[in-house]
Amino acid sequence: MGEQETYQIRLEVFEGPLDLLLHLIERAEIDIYNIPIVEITDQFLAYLENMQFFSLQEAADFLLMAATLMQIKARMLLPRPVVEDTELEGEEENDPRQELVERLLEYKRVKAIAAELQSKEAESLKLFPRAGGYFADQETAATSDPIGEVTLWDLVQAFSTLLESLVPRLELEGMPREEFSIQEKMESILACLAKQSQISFHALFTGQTSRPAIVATFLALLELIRMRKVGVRQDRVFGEIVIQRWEA
Amino acid sequence: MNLRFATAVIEALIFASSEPVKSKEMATILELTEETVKELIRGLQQEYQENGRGIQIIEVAEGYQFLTNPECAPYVEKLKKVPRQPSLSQAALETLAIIAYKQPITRAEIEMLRGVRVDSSLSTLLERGLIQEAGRKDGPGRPILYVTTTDFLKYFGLNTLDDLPMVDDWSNNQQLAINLTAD
Amino acid sequence: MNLRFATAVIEALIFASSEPVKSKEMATILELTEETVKELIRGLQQEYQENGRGIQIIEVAEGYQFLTNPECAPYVEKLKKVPRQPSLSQAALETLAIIAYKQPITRAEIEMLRGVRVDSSLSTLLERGLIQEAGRKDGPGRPILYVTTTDFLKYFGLNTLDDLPMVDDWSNNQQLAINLTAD
Repeated sequence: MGEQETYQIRLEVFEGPLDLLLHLIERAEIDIYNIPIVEITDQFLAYLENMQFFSLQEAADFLLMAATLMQIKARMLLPRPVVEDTELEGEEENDPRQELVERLLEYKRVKAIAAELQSKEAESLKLFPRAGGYFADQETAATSDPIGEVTLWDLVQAFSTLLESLVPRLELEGMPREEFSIQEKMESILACLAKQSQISFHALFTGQTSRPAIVATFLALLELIRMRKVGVRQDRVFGEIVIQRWEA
Repeated sequence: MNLRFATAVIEALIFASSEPVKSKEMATILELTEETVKELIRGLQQEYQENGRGIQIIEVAEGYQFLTNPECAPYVEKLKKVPRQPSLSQAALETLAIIAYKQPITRAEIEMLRGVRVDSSLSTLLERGLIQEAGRKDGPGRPILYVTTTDFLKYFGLNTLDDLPMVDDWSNNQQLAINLTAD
Repeated sequence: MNLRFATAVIEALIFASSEPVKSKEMATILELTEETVKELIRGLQQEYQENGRGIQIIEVAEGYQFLTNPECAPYVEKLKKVPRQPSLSQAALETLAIIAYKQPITRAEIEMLRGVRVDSSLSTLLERGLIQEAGRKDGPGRPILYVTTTDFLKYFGLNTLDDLPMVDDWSNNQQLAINLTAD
């Protein structure tokens, strides 16, 4: 991937994994009903590597899609079971890409509508209403009711509910946050591998309760694989994935 | 009542209200038929249009409202005392598009369609009064359902939800007919 | 600039402004002399007067503004009696509650407490005359401070702000809230 390409990626903002996928498909001028899944998966992962995420949640959304793509890729590569009886079940019904295609088509519509709404918005923002606050007729303004059905009780209720919700939020935002640095997770994986020659993929995540922790661990693993510090082995299809030290 | 005066009253009513005024409401106040009121409004609209005025009467959210002429927008924008709203982000527009066409809809359903979490665009849309909660869906967790508001129609200059742009057959068909062809 | 169009722009400016507009401000926007603007306004006023319209342009101390024709007042009154204003939204209510208890307060502080942008609920509350600006806070950016109005007291049937009910644990939580704001 050249300099220019990397630069371009930085400029682009995707609204989510479906948006990125659509972009890749449209850029490659690929038939959406017949996605070359191997190629697209590789491109998706290449983008992912260069993307800067605003939050772990955002990263998790993209990682989930990456996992889905890899799963489809795996299913496409597997030999298809021979259908013995010639029932009406068509082949495309078994196409592992079908659900993804449906989601992409739906998302494409969402984008089209959003674009229509955006142009309506632009049109409508050019029409200014009479700014409120200054009543045309000062006398009638006094009789108007700015609060509607709301009572003092509702106001107090709103405030105390807000205060209640503040306490847990403070614990979340104000207290020292549990840090899930990828660096630390990398170190702890390596430390584990120093003690034992291999760990199962499953064991890596046991005891990790929060979503950010799991994502950080997964990212750490990917980084270690990229750095060739660890290797991943799977002895048989659907078998346990094993992580071990990289032996040159 | 003198129709000339009735027209003036209609003009005053539409002007004085901060919300679009329904013709039915004006008919009640004026003790005229809704048909007559609508006809007088049409005359008024034409008058404003023909004379190249700075304001016009527009039918929005099933009511009538004065709005400035779009050609004047570049000047109005320069005015200090005009409340301005920032336009919606791409994320908020996509979330709103889904709610508009599939309402009532839960957060999880929106997230399925967009492929990302939508908490922050939902709270933006709620805050701006473009959507609102509308009860809960039956089923596990009884999730909150979201629908668009009258302000949504006003914001996009739509008269009813039927004025939403048609996109393929999505607006008609809640269930998408996917035509998966074999290649 | 074509004077006919300039007149239309003036009409739009006076209409869209939340406060009376000065002829000088309009002259700057239109790049015309104040004299010309005043003359065009006179023409516009005359047009509205001669045709027995429901609205008119009036010069007040601070500038020009539209007002409904007094003859239409009895009908406009009827419109106002209909409970048209939708009740305050939950979002606006929460924002109002924060301002009521923590005034004077800046927008950023309210947003910190509510966890979302509050532009639109602030403008709703300003529009309904329940809150007002009250100077600026010292410090970076000198942000605008908001307080509740006497109308606020009136609508909630309070004599003074001291009549606001005490909220449990208020002092405790206030401390927390301040910490949050300081972050």
